[in-house]
Amino acid sequence: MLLEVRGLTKRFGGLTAVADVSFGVAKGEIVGIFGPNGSGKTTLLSLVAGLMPPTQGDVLWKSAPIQGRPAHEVAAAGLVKTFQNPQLFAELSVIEHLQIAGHLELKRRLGWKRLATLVRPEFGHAGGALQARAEHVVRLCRLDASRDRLAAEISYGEEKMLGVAMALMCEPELLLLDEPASGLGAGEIENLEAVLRDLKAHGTTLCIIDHKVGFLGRLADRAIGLHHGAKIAEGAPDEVLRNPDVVMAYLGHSRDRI
Amino acid sequence: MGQLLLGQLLNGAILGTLYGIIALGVTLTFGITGIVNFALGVFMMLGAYAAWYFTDVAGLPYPLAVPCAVAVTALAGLIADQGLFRFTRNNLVNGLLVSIGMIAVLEASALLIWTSTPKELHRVLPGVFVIFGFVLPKMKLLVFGLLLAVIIATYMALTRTWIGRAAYAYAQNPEAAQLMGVRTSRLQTGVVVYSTALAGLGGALYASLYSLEPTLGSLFVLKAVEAAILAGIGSVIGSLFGGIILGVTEGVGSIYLPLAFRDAYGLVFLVAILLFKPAGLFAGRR
Amino acid sequence: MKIRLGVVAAALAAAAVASAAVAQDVVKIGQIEAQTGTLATYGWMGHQGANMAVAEINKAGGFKVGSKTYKLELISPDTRANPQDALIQLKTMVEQQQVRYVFGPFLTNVFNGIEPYATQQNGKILMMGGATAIHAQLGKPNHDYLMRTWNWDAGSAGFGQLLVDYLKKQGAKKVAMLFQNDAFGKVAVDIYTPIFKNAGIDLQIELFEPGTKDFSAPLAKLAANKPDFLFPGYVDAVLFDIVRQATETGLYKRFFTVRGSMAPGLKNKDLIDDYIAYLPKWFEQAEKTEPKVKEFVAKYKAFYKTSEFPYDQAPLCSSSCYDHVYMLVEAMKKAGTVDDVAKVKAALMKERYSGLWNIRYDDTGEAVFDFDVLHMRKGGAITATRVTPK
Amino acid sequence: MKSQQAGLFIVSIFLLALPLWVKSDVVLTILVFSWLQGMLAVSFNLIFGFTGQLSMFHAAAFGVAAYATHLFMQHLGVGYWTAVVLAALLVSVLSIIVGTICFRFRLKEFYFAVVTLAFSEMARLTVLNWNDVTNGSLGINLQEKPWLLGFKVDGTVPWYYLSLFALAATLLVCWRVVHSWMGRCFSAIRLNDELGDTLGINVFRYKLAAFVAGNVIAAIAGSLYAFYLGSLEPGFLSIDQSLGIVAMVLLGGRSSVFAPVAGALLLTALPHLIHFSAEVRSIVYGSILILTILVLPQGIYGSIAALLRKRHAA
Repeated sequence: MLLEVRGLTKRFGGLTAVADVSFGVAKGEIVGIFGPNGSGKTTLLSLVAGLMPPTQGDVLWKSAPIQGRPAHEVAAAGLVKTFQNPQLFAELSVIEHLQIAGHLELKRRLGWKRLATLVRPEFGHAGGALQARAEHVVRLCRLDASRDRLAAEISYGEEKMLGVAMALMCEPELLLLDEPASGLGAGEIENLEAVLRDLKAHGTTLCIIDHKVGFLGRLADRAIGLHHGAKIAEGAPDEVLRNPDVVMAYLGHSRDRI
Repeated sequence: MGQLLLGQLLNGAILGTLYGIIALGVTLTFGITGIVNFALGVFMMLGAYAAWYFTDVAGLPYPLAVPCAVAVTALAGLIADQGLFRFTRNNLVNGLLVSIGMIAVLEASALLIWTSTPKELHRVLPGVFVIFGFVLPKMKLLVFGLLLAVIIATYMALTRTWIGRAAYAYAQNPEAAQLMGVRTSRLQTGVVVYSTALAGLGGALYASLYSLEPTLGSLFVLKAVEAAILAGIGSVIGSLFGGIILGVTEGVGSIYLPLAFRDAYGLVFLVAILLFKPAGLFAGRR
Repeated sequence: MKIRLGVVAAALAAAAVASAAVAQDVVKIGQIEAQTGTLATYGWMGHQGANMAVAEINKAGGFKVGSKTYKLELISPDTRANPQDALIQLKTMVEQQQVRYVFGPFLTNVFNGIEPYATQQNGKILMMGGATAIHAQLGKPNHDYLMRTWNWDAGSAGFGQLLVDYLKKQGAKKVAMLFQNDAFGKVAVDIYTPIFKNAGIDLQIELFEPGTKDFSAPLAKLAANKPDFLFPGYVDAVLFDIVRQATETGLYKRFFTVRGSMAPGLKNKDLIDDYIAYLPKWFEQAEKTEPKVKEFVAKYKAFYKTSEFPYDQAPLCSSSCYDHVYMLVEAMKKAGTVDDVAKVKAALMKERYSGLWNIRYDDTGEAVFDFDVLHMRKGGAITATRVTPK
Repeated sequence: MKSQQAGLFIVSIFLLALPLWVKSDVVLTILVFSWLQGMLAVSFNLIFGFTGQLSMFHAAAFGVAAYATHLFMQHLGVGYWTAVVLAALLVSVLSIIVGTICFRFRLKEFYFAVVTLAFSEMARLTVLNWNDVTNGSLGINLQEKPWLLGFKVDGTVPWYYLSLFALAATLLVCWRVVHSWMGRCFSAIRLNDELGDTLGINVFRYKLAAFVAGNVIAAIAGSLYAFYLGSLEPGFLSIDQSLGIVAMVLLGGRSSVFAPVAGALLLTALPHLIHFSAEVRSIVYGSILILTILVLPQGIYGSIAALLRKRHAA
């Protein structure tokens, strides 16, 4: 298992956002986590990515516990998360976002030697490779048209895609995507799907949360259903989607009545 | 020594309400306009000089001079808001610099008009109370009571009236409040003017206790900002307690520790609180 | 041949001097003082007085040195108590405005900031200031340019010793000193600690941050030791508050001050048993008894078009102010030059000036002048003793 | 880019040649102070303008280093430059302590400003009251002048070159840092530190790096300033000093490495260009500050750049 979550629980005061959730993600697969709004999906992802410490439970990354570690360390370990509402650097252009996101890769390549590039920039040949990669990611994510526009000026779909693009710059082993398709048009979703399939083909493991059942159903190898913070189903996407508890959670009543 | 301590607890609390009234202005202004108005210090100075002018020069009785001074300060606040602060909404640093500029302008004007000779109001209410062997001037106690009443009244108004709730809603979520029909620019101007009026009141009452010089507000406003942050910016009742905690820390600190470091005692306390309760002691309370 | 050359050289030199004199019929006085900020009191009064004297002299047609009549010009920028600004201002005066006579500074940090440059100008300028730090530099090598216009607390001609002796006669055994923690506050502690010790009086010291307004804590703390006298300092801005809070609470009834005016004492006269103060001059009284002072007060009111004379600040005119402009003019006349600062200084050192004060300089170049020791008793009755140091 | 380099070259030559034809000691003195204040402004902008942290510790870094340089020379018997290095080391240690406390506890924006102000005030009160060491409020006269390459740096012209060199070095360092991967990390922290965190940027480390680097440059500026002025006083560490630096940066413009120098030049020279009576001058000064902020909210540089961009677009 690449990632193993064991008995993860998060309480905010009296509210339990995530209740005793356990699951695993194996290398190379796409795991879909879905559940209605407020089912604790985003909190679960934030806990895994180190944005907040869990109340209880363990997150094992390659069998080593990482719960409670700061987000940047988690990211450095190869586990990168995108945000549901695009988080961007308003004053910067698209390409600058990708340059910033290339930091981890620079650090991996040069380590402490990257300090030397401050004195002698010609040592920074890694920078050239990173720039090439940024350009590649721009094309991959079909952001070429907006390459030099400021984040504040691009469309919502592009913003979301930029979020994925930045995560890709980190070259993650496991990419955690928080509702990547929400708010996107049909064309944009198709585009996103193509990018994600391409990623999978290159060996990146994906863990996607979404409440859009159809999108996840097409992509995921395995699915997990979440309701009121607790795992209510796990298995092949079709099975899980047919699970009466899941249906109940989504529709508020049994499927029979539809 | 116990008597000394008790005395300083009491005196610190009284001085603290003076910090508190300015801190309240700082808190309200910050909550609604997003700037820390250091110029409240010069409005306090204005209020103090106005109170002195109305009583000792124009010959009004002090109880009448105080509202006059408050009115003058509020008017000055309105002019400053419409002419200057209107353009720095939600820009912390620009607001800070405009306040610094205003301090320079108003302090120099005060120096030009009133010179650096300290002004001292005639005794409004002479006499003292003796409480467990600690001697407390009556006027100090009166000022304490008045400030306490004003701060509590403000608290009530903010929690019980429509306008108060609108202001509070705005501070929590400007967009939602706007959708609900809160008129932003009026609300902001209203709060800025009310804050300057509070500073004017603080100044007018200050004038009955201490001598006046043009620079009196600059140091005071720093203490007020400390108090506001100590309490958690945005909390009305917190600004009162923040002021009192600061006043007591300084008072008690300076009897047991060297007096020369008095200003540091409050700061040490402030840092300690911010580290362990980063949003302030009364965070999340009104 | 040799003689001829000498004659030519002398003639050329004379011509050069003559042309310089023609070009310059204004003598400029520069004033380096803080006129805004928390310690503006000193600079402000100095400027008021010097400005007035300059205007008076010019109105009377200037003054004559040799065959030439000169007018005065006062250049007084505001240092804002900032050494950086003061240094630039002094350089501007010396380099661009041909100022040779500098009044001030009163503030020690400002003096420290301009001292290195001023010392380089030794021989070209004459600096007459009141700053505490000037005292230590008087008479040092390369410091001939320096004179101190205020009298010193300690020493044989000092008023501090005299006042402490007077205090001892009043039965003082324990004195509590409450001073502002700044340059003069620190010096005052250094000066008065040995004086009190020699007099066998117990001295307790507390220093407070400038800007303090509520003295409840230190007053209560000092009172625990039951001192006979409170010795607060040192500007009116804090004296008003200290004396008021000390008397209001009934903790102190006897006071002793070496700076500041009588106003804080008079304001609380019914609660005070003794208020003993050093004052360069008690203007309220002197206005009645000394014609020169009366004339000064009247001229001040007319000049500044005000009905209020700053009685509390006027004593500060004892340093680098009104009298000192007249003294300087007098010295230039006696020396027969407006350019040779060494000669002018020599003339100043010999001068016995009688204006608002009777002023002379001691061997080091520090002013010695007559002053008042005031003793206010309960109800406001003041006895003044005029002291003329030997 | 080429025109920029040419411009930089011309400005450098102009500034280097300036003392050859400007003989006025006053003008050169104003420039020396401007360059040293410029170092402060530029280094402060590294923390504030680029990393987004409103530090009020700058005056403390400046003042502590000024005192420390003198004290190291006096008590350790080391030369000026060694003392400067030691003082910079001391300041970096202090900055690491203060920065660690502030950033570990995630103090942001105004809270950060107030806590750094608190530490700065504690430093000032220590300097003010540690009489035996600092001579307290009376300050210290500095007789020594530094030696450089066998020359004694004494007089305005040598100091002009030394301060200009120090400023140029500061600009070079800051320019390199800002336009490197590290500068990108700073931008990320300023604009959205949570996002930076998830992208693997160690927000704490880079905030601390900016804070320490800025303070160390301020420390060097302090050591130079004190020995140029020839005296030390607790006023070096005052709040006014920190606020003055903020004003310089905002007047100049915080979006550029070079722009704060314009602010420093303006604020240093301005008091000597306006000839009014003291009170009126203070009023004029305050009004200029207010007007600049209201009319040129992005500072002189930002406003000119915006104007040029508009022209370019039109």
